Amino acid sequence: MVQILNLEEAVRHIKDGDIVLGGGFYANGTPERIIDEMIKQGQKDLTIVNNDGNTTEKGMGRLVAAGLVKKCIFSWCGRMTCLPQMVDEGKIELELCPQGSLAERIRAGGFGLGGILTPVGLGTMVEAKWGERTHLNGQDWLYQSPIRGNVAIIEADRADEEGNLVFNLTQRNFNQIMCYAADVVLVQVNNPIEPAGSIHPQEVHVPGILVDVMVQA
Amino acid sequence: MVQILNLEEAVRHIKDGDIVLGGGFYANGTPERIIDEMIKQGQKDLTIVNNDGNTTEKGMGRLVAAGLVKKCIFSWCGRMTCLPQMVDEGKIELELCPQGSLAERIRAGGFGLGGILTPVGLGTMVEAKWGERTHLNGQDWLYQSPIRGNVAIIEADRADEEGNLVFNLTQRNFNQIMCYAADVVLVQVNNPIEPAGSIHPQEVHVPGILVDVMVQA
Amino acid sequence: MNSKEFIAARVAKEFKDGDTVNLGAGLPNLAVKYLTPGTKIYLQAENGIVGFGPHDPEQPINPFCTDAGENPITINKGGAIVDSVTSFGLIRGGHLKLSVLGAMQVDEEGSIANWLVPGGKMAGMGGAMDLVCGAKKVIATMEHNAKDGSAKILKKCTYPLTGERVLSAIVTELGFFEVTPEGLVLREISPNVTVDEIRARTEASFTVDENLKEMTVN
Amino acid sequence: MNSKEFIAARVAKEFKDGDTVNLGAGLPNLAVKYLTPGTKIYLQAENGIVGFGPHDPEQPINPFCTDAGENPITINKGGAIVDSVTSFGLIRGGHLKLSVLGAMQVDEEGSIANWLVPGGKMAGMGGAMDLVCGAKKVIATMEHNAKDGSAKILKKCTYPLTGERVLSAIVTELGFFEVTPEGLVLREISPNVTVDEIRARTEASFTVDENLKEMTVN
Repeated sequence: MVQILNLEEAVRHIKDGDIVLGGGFYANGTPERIIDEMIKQGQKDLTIVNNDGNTTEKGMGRLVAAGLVKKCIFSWCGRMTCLPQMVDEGKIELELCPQGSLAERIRAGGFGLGGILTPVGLGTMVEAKWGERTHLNGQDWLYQSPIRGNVAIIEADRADEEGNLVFNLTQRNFNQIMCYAADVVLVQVNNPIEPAGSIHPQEVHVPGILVDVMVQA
Repeated sequence: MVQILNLEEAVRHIKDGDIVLGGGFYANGTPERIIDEMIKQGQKDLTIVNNDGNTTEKGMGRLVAAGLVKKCIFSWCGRMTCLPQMVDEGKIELELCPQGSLAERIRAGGFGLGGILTPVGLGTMVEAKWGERTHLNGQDWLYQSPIRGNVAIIEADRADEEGNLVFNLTQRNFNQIMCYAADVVLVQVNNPIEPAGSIHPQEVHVPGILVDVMVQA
Repeated sequence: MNSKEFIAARVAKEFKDGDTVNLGAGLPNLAVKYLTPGTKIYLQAENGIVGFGPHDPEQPINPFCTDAGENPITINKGGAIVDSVTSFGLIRGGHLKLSVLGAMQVDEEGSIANWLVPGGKMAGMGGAMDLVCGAKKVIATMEHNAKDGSAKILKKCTYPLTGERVLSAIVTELGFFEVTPEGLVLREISPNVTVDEIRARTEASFTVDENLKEMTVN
Repeated sequence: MNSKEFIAARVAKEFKDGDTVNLGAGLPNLAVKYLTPGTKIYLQAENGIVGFGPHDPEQPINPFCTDAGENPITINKGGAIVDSVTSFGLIRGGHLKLSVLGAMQVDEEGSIANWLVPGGKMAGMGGAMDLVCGAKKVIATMEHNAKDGSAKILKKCTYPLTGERVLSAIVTELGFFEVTPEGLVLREISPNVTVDEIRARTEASFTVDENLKEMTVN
């Protein structure tokens, strides 16, 4: 059942060395208040999984700038100007994954599947470095492994007391699927948490049973 | 772009020998008006993919009773009392698939993936007859191939002129995912088709670009 | 309380506050009746519901609001609807605390057979194979012996399997068995039955918990 | 009209009424400006939108309503939002009629490289590898030659690939090439350029359509 905690207590669920799935596409949908508090508490040696890291001033990239991250799994990180040099110097590990495959791998982790079989990335560096060519059903596919997190940090627009979430338009992006793929799901809720029953059951984007901790932003 | 047709014109999109994905869980969510017209038009040698077939009086099972089906892919068919004997007599082929794997295989077909890797069915008849054990990422998984249809027949509660669909509670079941996995998607809409803009973009269950033909039920 | 009700009532003691639970048709479904007052569980159904209860007879029936047995239901305040793909993502992905199923046979390796009698009609497995893979805890429930008295807890299932090495526990009217990596362990025994009697009515080997408790219900 | 605008305007002629289209940042995005009046297309964006247009400056900006470049947008009446997983299901699953991308190199096998210069910064492929797999038609757009005059339509790409044998067509300011199983075919040629001139500026082999047309824009 979902707990409503203050920011400090909520972020205490994150531990050194955790794999942290971070929702958001650039700044849109990234739980900035949770990231503020992570930097304050300073959990380190994190692996972060995010679409793009955004920048070192806003978004998951702030955790990299703060020296808390040992590995990033991103589809793109062109705005994180500091990252390529850090990777070259061996200070941080970077795994790149095509955006749709990244989403699908997180889903596989959350849906109890053994990974994905996709045409995307065949014959590219993704096959060479992070995938495995398999032949099934008469065709070649790129196998990529599932991704799960110890923690997911999520931003939502609305939530009810049961933890049901609704996102505001494109805020949804990776936030929805990441709620399935982590042991602990921490959600920053941008609007006042509503009583159970205020969200119609067929308009729920994430069922509340997936949410562990909510923080009122 | 979606067309709004009368029932007869709509069902003319189905051809002899087609693979037909049928939405619904028992009677709930099954497009009965489309099935009525299929029986009238009599397209034959169909392969039907459905959760359960329901009965020979209501649901996809009516197509079997009408002699129009050469193969069924179901997760369960305990209400179709005529089926086991027809299978024994070689009049019809029956492929059984665990319910979640069936949904996931249809999704793989619609999402451009090479199939599924699941723990479900390992060591069972599903592995022996309809799957393939694979070893990936240090673990055994059951590989099952994607499923696609020539046509999907779908029931929806609401639709707008752009083909966006909303389902009524558990009517959603297999209807949502089947819209991704067929060359032609035929939808029976139970309420009057609404102008574009009447369904909020974040409450759409199926984006209209997936829908080809709507019939006003 | 007959055997089935007794088994169901014992299963209900496994429900902890906040658990998400899928209950198979028949015996497992009876367990809801014995839920400890003050304990709230979220019932999940294969056709895509999280958080429902029985239909309120004072309300009209909505034919589009049914459970996996096509019974009319009431969605709880704070309940949610998902599609079939997501419903099984919840089931297979470890998001259910507990799945309770009826069984025809189970064995000492934790395998279960509950979908097909050899030579019987091929009616399909429905969601049963999915349900035994993924829930944090999978409990098989059944009467201890078949109507002809033969054992149903076997060394190895002889019927086509639903799942291989998937069970956490087996509950019959005679006792509560935990499935451990070392085999079956009898943790609780019913009143008025002896371990020797259970051994006589069970083909599988099992050890007896040194703190064997009486199986009681609320 | 400069080269980029000319290329974009030619791409726009590929848009048919009702098409769902994903346009990459930069040059591909310019094509919207040249949409034939009366033709309606559905723009799709990787972050989960179907059916949008540019932000209406008279409306307030919603920071939760942005495209894949984080630009504020307007969702059309009848538009829909999906999550990232579903967005790429649409892309990879053949639900887009057309994906238009910028390219650094393309080759006569229909491969494309557009995400990494050897020795350059590893900024990632974003959604580009997904976009080149799955859309019914994939068009690469670019200026015909690099700034130093070197060829960008090669026998074989030398930069790390985005996708292998994925392109349907290549559009530059000099011409429109279709990628066929037999190799590149020049279908249209720009005014004021000759086939010989194109050959001189192209490393890849190509054949010339016997009904070669002039490349014109609306």
